[in-house]
Amino acid sequence: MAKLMVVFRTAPYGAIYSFEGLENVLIMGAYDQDVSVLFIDDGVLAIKKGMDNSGTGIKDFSPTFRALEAYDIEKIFIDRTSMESRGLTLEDLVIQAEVIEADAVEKMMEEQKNFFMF
Amino acid sequence: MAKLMVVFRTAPYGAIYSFEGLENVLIMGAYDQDVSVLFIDDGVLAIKKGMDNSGTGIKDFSPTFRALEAYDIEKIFIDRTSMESRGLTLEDLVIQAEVIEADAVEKMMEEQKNFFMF
Amino acid sequence: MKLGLLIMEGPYQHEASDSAYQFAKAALAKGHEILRVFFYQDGVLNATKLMEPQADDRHIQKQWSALATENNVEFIVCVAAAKRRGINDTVVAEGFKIGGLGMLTELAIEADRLVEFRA
Amino acid sequence: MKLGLLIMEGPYQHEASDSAYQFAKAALAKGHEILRVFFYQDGVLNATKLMEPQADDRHIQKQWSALATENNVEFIVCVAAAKRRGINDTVVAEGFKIGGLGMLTELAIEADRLVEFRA
Amino acid sequence: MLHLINKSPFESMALEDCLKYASKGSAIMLYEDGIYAALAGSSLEGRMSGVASDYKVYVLKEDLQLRGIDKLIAGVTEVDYAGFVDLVGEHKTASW
Amino acid sequence: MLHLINKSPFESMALEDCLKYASKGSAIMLYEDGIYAALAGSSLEGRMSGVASDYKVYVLKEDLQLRGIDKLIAGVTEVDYAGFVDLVGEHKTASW
Repeated sequence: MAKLMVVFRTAPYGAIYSFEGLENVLIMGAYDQDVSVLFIDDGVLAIKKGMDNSGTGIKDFSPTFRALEAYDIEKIFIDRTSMESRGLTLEDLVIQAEVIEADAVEKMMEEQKNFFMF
Repeated sequence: MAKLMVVFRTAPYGAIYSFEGLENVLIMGAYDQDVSVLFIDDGVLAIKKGMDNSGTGIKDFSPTFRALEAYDIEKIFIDRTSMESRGLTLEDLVIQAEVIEADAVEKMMEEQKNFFMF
Repeated sequence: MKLGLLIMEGPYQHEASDSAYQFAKAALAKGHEILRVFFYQDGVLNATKLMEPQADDRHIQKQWSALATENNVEFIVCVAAAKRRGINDTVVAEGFKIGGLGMLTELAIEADRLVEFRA
Repeated sequence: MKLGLLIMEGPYQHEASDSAYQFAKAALAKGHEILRVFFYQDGVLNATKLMEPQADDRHIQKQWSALATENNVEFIVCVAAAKRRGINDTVVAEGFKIGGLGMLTELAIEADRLVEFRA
Repeated sequence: MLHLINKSPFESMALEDCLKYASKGSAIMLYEDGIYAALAGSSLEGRMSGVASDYKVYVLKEDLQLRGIDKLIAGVTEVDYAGFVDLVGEHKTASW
Repeated sequence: MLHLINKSPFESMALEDCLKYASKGSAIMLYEDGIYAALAGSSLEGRMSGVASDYKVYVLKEDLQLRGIDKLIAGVTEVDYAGFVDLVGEHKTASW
């Protein structure tokens, strides 16, 4: 079982990185590997509650994030400073995430066999 | 004769904005309008001397900037702070440009019938 | 007012094309005239009829094509930008026409406002 | 080492695809193995054979196709990303194959290093 | 002048670049990822409150909703696409 | 760890974001528009000199040449694509 990680670091919708990154996470869930997901920088905005696409027709991927658990993706981490500097708390998020400090991020990357950044 | 302007504000090569922006300037030169060109922010890097594409094969568009005069594009401006904060002087540039101050930029935009930002 | 729109990014990758579409709809609803929508840079990728998004997502090319034909708005895809990105007459969808970059200058001369949608 | 490359941007618009190509050439010259090049997001646009850049510019698709066939490297274009951007079997060039996103996970499992080229 | 900002202020200098040139009283329209500049409670709130008092700052409602952002700093005005079109009618526009 | 930075430091926060997480001594590879972080005489020179003493900073020769940049701040190491490949062989890589 390989340790693999997906890092979300860009804001949602303005660019497709987080949406297609999420599609990648779902597929990884089917491979029975040790998968982690990490939200840093603007990536924390991708799991904000209350998204409503009725004004734009752009696909809302919040429900898919909520489905991560069903895909056995349970190691979900969020960087504290990224979250706090954007005025968010854990209660603002559509999924449960474990808060980590900035100095744990690089270590977590080092531990993986490989990782992706979206 | 309409006043039209092309503003270059992104670094060259990393993205194609400045290259295709330059193609647009050349075409505008054929329409006998009052055309200005303005370099601000990272756009000033697009007219740096000494570009050499031998290591990458990416098309070097320096010679095309040098040809602007031949297309009757003679109103060329550069923002002083953008140039200085990138350690550049007028001697570092492949074309002659008139230095303007930051507070002239918006005024220059307002004077145009329309303008482009690349 | 007489509007010109300039679309500089491809579909799905960036929101620019969605924003431009919503803006165009709102402008038409208010009775403004759109003289031309010009697709430049990666914007030319909006014109391909080979696009097949997932069923639950918007179809960006079809949205644009419907807007062009229903409102009789001219859509020009820059030939030079299109060629280097693999867009030609064999894939261009209804409502879009390939044209020269000069049509962007002409738009800037004629439009009261030129609005640029980019990343 | 066994390398995997992930290309996330289209040709010409961003330097990412050029950088990946130069990196791939340098890696092969040093005797490293490239297990797979995976084209995702706008990276799928590198695969179209309809690309026709100006004569004095590099032809990004042909460069890639030559690298794939001469070195027998597998190039996979993500089917989901490709469909929404108008890339399908009718336009995919020599050396590229359309494949599932699972092949990216497999690459991450097998490669010693996965290098991502993006904007 | 109407300055259009569509990039996250946490990631891009586009807004700060624009402010170097924009004269006080000019209009700034935040849309796409640019709307995050109007987020209440962020580390940029102090800076952005100053901006909102020096400039007319608008933020696009549809892009706020899409991103689930409902708490805005004081002094910014929400507009929808119809309002965006009106603003363009009133000003020349620069896309940063 | 090798951190890959390909965005201009005058326009993007990518390098500063990366530095929030990178431990001192980690390697940073500047390429594409990222090479401008190594530009001597710029307003970022002071900041970048500090970075170059805390981290191993590499800059891609081919991208420097392409952009006509030849004056670099002290403490950064020029490498070509072959050197870039070697660095990837020595470290896991993160693309910012």
